[in-house]
Amino acid sequence: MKAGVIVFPASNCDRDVAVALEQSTGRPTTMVWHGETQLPALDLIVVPGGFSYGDYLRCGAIAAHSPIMREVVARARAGTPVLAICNGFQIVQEAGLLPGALLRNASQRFVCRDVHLKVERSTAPFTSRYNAGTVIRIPVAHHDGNFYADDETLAELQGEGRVVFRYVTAEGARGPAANPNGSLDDIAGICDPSGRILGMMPHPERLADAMLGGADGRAMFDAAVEHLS
Amino acid sequence: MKARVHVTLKPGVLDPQGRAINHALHSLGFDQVGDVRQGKFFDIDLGYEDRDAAEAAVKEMCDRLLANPVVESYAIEIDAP
Amino acid sequence: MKARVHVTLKPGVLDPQGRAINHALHSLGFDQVGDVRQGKFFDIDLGYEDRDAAEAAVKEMCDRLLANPVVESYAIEIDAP
Amino acid sequence: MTAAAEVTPEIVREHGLTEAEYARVLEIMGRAPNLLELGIFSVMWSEHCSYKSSKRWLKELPTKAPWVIHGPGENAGVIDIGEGLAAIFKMESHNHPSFIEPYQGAATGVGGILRDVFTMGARPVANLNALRFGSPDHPKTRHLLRGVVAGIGGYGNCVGVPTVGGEVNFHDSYNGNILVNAMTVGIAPADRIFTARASGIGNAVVYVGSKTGRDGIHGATMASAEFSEDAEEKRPTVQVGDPFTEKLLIEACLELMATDAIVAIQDMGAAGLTSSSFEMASSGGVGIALDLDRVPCRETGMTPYEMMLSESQERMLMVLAQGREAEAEAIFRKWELDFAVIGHLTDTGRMVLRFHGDTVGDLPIDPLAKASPEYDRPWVPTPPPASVEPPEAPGGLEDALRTLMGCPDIASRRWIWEQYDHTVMADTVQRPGGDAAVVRIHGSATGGRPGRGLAMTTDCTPRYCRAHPETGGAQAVAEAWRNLNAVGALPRAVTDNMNFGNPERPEVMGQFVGCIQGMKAACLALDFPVVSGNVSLYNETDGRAILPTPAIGAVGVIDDLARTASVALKRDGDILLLVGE
Ligand SMILES: Nc1ncnc2c1ncn2[C@@H]1O[C@H](COP(=O)(O)OP(=O)(O)O)[C@@H](O)[C@H]1O
Repeated sequence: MKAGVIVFPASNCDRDVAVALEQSTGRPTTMVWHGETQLPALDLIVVPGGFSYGDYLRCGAIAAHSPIMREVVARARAGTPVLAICNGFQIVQEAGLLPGALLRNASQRFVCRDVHLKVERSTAPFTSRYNAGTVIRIPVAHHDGNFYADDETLAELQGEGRVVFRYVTAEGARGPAANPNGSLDDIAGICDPSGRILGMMPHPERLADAMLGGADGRAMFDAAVEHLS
Repeated sequence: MKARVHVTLKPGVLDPQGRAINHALHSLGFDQVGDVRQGKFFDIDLGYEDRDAAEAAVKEMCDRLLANPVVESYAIEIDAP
Repeated sequence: MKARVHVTLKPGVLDPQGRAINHALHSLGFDQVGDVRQGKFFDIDLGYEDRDAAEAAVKEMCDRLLANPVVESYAIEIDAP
Repeated sequence: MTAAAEVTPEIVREHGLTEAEYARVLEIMGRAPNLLELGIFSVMWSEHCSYKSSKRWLKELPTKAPWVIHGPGENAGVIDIGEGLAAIFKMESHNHPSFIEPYQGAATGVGGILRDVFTMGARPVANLNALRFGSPDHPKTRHLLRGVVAGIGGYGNCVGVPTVGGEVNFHDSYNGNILVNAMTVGIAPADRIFTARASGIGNAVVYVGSKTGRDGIHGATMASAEFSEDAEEKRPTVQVGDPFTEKLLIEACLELMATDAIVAIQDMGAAGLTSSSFEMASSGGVGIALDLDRVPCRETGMTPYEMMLSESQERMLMVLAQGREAEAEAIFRKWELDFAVIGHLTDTGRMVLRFHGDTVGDLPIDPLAKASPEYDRPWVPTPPPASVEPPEAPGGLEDALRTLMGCPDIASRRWIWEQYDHTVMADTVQRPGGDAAVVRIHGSATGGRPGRGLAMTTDCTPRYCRAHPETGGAQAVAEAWRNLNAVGALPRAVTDNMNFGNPERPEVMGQFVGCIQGMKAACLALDFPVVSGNVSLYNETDGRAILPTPAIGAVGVIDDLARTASVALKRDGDILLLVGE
């Protein structure tokens, strides 16, 4: 499988996710500079976390207009899977690939900690290695991860089973204590109707190696390799 | 020519910043303070000669970049002080 | 009564946001755009009857909380739309 | 030379130079300096840049060991960590700016220390900090703590360097003078370390990064001037940090450093263009001619004085090898940064500044950079502490424990470190909350055997330092050593940040001397050299000094990450052992 990571000015999880991808794919990850207008042939596109353009104006807003994003949108619409993490989630939302918006955390503070996620949807290409209902642990690190959508959009996401991850406690219970940012309906990640475009605030690449204290995130990269190779 | 653009969260979207400021003002003793909403604004210098052209361009800037239509609305003033 | 407060960076203070927005607008093809400065504003509902009292209170709010006098300046409008 | 604005005794005083110092200026110049030249002397000879009160004592610290590649004197200390790699680290204070504007003060403190480390060729891999605030119930403490923590996070999180550790204490001696000490650790190939040593007559002197504005002019002298309650008036001297630009600058510099185009490089820290250009020229024994018309400016009408003294952030100065300008420029343009050739090296040993076709300044380099004033300030030893009897545990052990756990100096710091991204870079093996943080050495990117790590910590207990400076200084070093040891690391070297009151007061100077002596004894005993550091003096408000606070940062090496230890208790039934005295 050939995976590519888009690099924007001040992306800062580009290397982290490339390392996690290489661990699962066993081959080098292609890094694509945001100023490019062409994408190489890729089986998976990752829009990584970070502070593209310093989060100035609105998180992800300026990056969404980078030349390469036109290509990313076109490929995504044509069926290439896209994994968008944290700032990447904000960018693809701004680019119109996923609905809703990510507002400032309810606490008004940046939050970095491990969270527990309930896998609500177990499908290819990203979550098929988890059983639906499983609770996994990976970190969040963001200032603007408070998911918002209007009632109609929310109902659509719920009705179509497009909520992929929800914040829960270690025991799997929902509630304010488990939700790190005030997200509506405890939503941590959503997908498009096909499940091929996934946006999530938590960082699977940061706990994909037991040496760092957990490897729950690794299954997402392994699943992608399994389905896209 | 100059434009000033105000961008706010749409009514109905929770404004945690505004609420936090409301609380902070109350704890400073400003008990006459009611609702607080926070927004941002942009002052933009423009090279247009024509007011309508300027306004149209700024509207396009808002739609494409300056505001997020999912959660924000905007208001444009041309030649604001 | 309502107050609207505009807070901006003082002239001369680096405004990285404004610069980034300027670049982004140019790369979208808005080449008539000159300097861009970003600021924030607050709409505050007030329980005062008296305009002067309201203005004095809002001024105090700015000095104590809403603006950072080190790098920002502010402007107050009372009963702004 | 253009007509010099008259330099009056009052202007000299405003520039913080004593009469004796000004007499030396006249001697060195052989004439009266103009205002620009005076400004340059004043920043070069400020306490902050010249270490004039502390130099004599800092020399006593042990700085050598077979694994030390560069000790104090460079932008940061460099040690060999094996497998062809070096760790580069330093700690630096941003105390006064953070008291005036906590968010921006702390943020730009982080930015400055990052630049000290990547300017030597390292990729920054971790940030730490050592913070001291006033009493928790002092009206300013909350605001300051909140702003400082947000500022450290705001900058470090954006540049994508994890903030993995630190320490916080509260004491009323810091009510009017908080301490914000930031430390950065980076990793570089051991055979590719960059220094500020300029060489190659005729080589281009290049300015990169952000444009120069009027910010922080006189910041360096401010940082050395004693605080008084009217400090608020000095506010406009605070700079705004732009971590976005810093991140681009890191990537652009590292990209250029992978080539052999750079001869010397130096960040523009306090005293900006002045100190960076003098330090580069002085350490290389060359002269510099600068054409100030070419300095990228953010505002129109900036004067040479403003350009030379501005403390605008996110800027670097480099000397490039002959003919490499175009290649370097392409890299900086790709990262959307300013790039300008602003001068060249000369063989005159002088700094010659030209503006609008005139020579506006002409100064000898070494007398400013090397022969700056040095004082052996009078000091008195700190009287021995009164002996204290161990108090009865109030209300029994359980209550005592509860009281301790709730005390601000011991209570959980989770609220702080959760605002710092401590997992970015995906190499954090031990997060904040333990004895020392552990960061994996990123094997695949930099070469070297996988599975190795660096441990790092910051430590100091100021109340010990006040009770007995020698013991307090030694204890801070020993605690850092133990914290590294406790996670399974081999402790290797120390950086420090000496925060004290007014050195012109013999009691304060005595605290400084005592702490240095204690640190020295501990470093010698532990084979734990000091490789970099920073001194912050005049930390007092209205004549009342802070507790003596020699913050110690330390780094150790872990050869096998599978064999580290952490504080977490692992299993029911495990046995707890108490070792040591
Ligand atoms: N300012 C800070 N930034 C990051 N981590 C911190 C900070 N202050 C404290 N910590 C973390 O909290 C833990 C305990 O802090 P503290 O009690 O101050 O240190 P110590 O136990 O060394 O005296 C340590 O793991 C430390 O790394």
